[in-house]
Amino acid sequence: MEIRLRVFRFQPEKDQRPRYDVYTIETDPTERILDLLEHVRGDIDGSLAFRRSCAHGVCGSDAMRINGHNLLACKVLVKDLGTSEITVEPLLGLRVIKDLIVDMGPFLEHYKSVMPYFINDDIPADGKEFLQSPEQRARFDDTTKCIMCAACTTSCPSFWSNTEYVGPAAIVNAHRFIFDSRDTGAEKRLEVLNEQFGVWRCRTAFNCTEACPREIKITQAIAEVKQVLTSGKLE
Amino acid sequence: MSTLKTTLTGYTGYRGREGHYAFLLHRITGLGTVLFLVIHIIDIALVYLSPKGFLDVIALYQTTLFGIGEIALVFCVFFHGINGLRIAYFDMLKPANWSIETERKSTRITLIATLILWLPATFFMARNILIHNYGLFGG
Amino acid sequence: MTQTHVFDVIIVGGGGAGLMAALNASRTAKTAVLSKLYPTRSHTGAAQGGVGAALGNLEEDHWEWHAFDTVKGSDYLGDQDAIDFMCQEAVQSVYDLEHAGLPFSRTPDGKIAQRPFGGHTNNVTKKPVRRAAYAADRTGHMILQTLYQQCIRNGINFYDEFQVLDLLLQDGVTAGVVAVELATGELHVFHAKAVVFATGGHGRMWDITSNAYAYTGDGVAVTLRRGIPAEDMEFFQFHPTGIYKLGILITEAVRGEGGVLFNDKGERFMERYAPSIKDLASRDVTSRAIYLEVKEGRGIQGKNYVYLDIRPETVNLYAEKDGRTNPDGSPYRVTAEEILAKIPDIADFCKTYLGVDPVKSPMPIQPTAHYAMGGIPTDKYGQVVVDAQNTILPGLYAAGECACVSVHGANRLGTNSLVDLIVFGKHAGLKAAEYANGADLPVVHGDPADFARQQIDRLMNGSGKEKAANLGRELRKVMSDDVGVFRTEEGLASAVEKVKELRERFKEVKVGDTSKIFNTELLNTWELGNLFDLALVTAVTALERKESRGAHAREDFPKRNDENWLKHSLAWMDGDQIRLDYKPVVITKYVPKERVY
Amino acid sequence: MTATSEQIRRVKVRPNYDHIAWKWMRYSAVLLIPLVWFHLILQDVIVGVHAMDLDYVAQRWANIGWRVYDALLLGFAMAHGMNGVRQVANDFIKGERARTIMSWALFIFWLAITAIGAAALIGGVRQDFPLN
Repeated sequence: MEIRLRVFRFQPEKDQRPRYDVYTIETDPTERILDLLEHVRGDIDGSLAFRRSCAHGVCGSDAMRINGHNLLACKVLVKDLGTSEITVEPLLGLRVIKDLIVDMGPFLEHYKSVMPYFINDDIPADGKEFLQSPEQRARFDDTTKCIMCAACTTSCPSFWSNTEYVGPAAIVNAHRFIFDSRDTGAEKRLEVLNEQFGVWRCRTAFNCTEACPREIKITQAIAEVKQVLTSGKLE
Repeated sequence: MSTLKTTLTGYTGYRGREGHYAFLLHRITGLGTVLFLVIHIIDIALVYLSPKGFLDVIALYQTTLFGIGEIALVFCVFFHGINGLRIAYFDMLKPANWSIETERKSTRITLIATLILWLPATFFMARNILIHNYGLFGG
Repeated sequence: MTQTHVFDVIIVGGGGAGLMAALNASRTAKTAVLSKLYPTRSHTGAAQGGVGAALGNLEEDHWEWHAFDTVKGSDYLGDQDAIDFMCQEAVQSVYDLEHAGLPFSRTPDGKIAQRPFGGHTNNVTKKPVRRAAYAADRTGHMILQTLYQQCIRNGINFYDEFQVLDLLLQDGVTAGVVAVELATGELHVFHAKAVVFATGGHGRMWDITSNAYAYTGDGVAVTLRRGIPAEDMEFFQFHPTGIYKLGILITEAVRGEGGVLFNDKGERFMERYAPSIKDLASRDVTSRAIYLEVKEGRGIQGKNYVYLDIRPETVNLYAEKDGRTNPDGSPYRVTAEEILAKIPDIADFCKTYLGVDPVKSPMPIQPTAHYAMGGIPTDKYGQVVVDAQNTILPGLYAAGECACVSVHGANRLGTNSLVDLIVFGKHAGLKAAEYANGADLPVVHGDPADFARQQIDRLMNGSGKEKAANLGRELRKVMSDDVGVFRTEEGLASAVEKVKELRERFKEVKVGDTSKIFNTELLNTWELGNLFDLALVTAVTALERKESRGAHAREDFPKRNDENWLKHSLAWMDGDQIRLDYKPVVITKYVPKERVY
Repeated sequence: MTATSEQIRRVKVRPNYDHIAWKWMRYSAVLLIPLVWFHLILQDVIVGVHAMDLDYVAQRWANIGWRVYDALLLGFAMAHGMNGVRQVANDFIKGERARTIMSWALFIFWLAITAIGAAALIGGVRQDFPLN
């Protein structure tokens, strides 16, 4: 089938303002959007810049806006979009460096602010594993899946209007540790998330959950953090 | 202000699902309601501060244009209330029930419930306008 | 302008091995990690099934059994001292990861859960043993995340999106690296006493591959250009179960959980190739079996794929036939829900890319290029050795897939890639820091960025007669056709010539994008150059090795030949010329014998 | 470090203004929904704006119950609404200082409007005005 691929272009060394380039491409409906971009860069215009690595949805490099919503370019096939008009734009809310590449700096700073690492230096005396029941392990399974692609945070209306908001991805990564029965740092993380740019900025628009390529129930995770802050109880 | 541009691009251009539009509508209906509320407090206060002014305002409210505004206000209040309950229910009481399916479904139910309340109200308010402003229905 | 930085230890690569090295080196030395991707996007994150370690959480197991399985899996080409070291250290390393927060799946009594995996056996009964510690089917993701998280906790210096182009050596001693910052296009010189390469594999030279776009063998190519040999490059693993056409990996754990391979006639053909262990035979054996089925016209609908079936009715039927039992002795039975809980990501891949629900219909699969057994030669502490006498190059280390210790020999066992990177990543980091703390910073004579700049200039100023994308396609085709699962003298000889010709034509390539900021075309073209170099070494070493061993299967020499070929190959690159040498395999207690599964 | 037993872990976090505001929005809503809806249905739909005059207001406020009802409306609706405005404004205003100024401005505005409303509720319809 023939598709029209409209790509957001911004070359900082040449362009004053962004433009859209249109490529007409003959392709298979089962091709990934990433394949189309690779084709453009390899065979049509080498200057098109975008990130990608694993090409099957586990590394999180190629999150972008495809036909208006956040997706991984490697996880969406042409036929999934149901149209031959495809528009590809960079993530919203982060500074565009070049074409589809955005500055991930603020995103990573928010991630780091919630202490996204295991805290418990009290290693079991026998040197073996901390014991954890399958139920306790299941409690935070969903939020361990995050690949930090930023699709959630950059789909969030609260983040668009104020990038000081810690954002869904950071809360997801805090959730992963707050609910880990082995971890001892929950209070410190909750302290951060209880601030004015913490969980209370979540307006439950659900864009994050809809955008997550790993199908993490993000809004639910945020609500669970709110619940802990309200009740003071970690189940 | 580039974040303002980003925000408006996102609000209007991002292809979210039900939750995105529920968020926008919640905001718009909330701001609409609070705007009317401020005006309403002042106009009612006129009964004490300036009863003459009160009568002028009431006359203004009775025009068709304000009548339509009133119908919109009723929509705002119903939607904002029901949607607020929906959010509070999941957000405070049952986070575990909050999946993509329940989000989409609950938003649709919210809209339907709003319409169920609003449409009959609209009927009566429109009828009032037609009776009093246009002399219909034997007014 | 070239910026200059000084560190004790530089880690090149932010995957599992690199981060493990960084965590351990940074305890005593000033350490920085250079990564061409954000570290969490490294390919370690794509590893699915598990990390092998004889914890014995579900049944009797011993590290010696793990070591024997690895030796046998390697087709006796693995160095046995290093294998013993790895399998022994694996146990503590897995506990270390758990203490760092890794969310392993759990047994009912709260211990780390373990599952069976190809080639891992109880050495007494010869039955599969539950040795692979796992976190659902995203063990690599969890390892990568956990290590990155701990690096953040420890405040390690990261230079994200820096591509290392060159290694600095001064008078035979490591002096640092030169890298380009992708965001600015500027060159940076990193002076360091010790450098650890952890740059991963090079599977992007094949058409059907499970490897990330980033897997272009940068570390091996950079060191080759600096006169360091590459070891055992003819051995490249083809994983039997990649998604048809896309190559995306379907973990061996699917077969560990009871999945069965079928040909077009509905036969469980692995019964013929590995009568006792069947579908859980090691990867080279299984890949060749699929290839042969397809070759003999028994691919599905005559095409070049077979079915992998994990539908519960199939699993239960064959589990009953095999008499498979649970640890408590009850018969092994599964439900669709249990399967989906154990392989959620695989189910997602199948639905996304194939439109197939794996618990309802079988998955079309074909062998996919997967793992480089060969790479930069090192000893068991990650120290790079540069000749057949194992002479150490001071200050240079390598770990993970880019290194060849060699523990995988001619064929890597499933789960051992993760074992490799946690064990040798750790020890390379420790050794590098130890060395750096006792060494002086070498003074580099001349312009250190000179060679890196030359490489860039050549790509920017070519004639433009050739297009890089076309050459890449031709390379992948010739490698897939002639240097794949099965190899012949004729095919390999023509592949060598073809790759040489492509390398010549590559000199005519010109990068069209003249910008400095995120010039991804320049980066991709440079990476392609690395693949050409490694492809040549692979084809030449494969042509020379006249036997079949592990992943290297010659149709014209179908038998293993221990008399002449029980040795590692070493290849040096000098322009178009590849110089070869060989070094003996370390054999301690496991005497080579025929490999039967 | 066996953690297999299902004990409930408790956490203590300092109270935060935005958390209190978040709870306020929800608790006040529970009260506001019946109050506002009934008020709206009664005044806008059943009675209608065309039946509205000073007499009507005077009659209504002659009943102390209605005055209490309207006082509750005034107090809760305005506070709920003003906090809503603050949250929306917070989304757009950059910098701690600007946000502080905005919060104070809204607070003063809220006080002023509430005071005006309260004055009318207490004072009632001015009787010195010639009704006819």
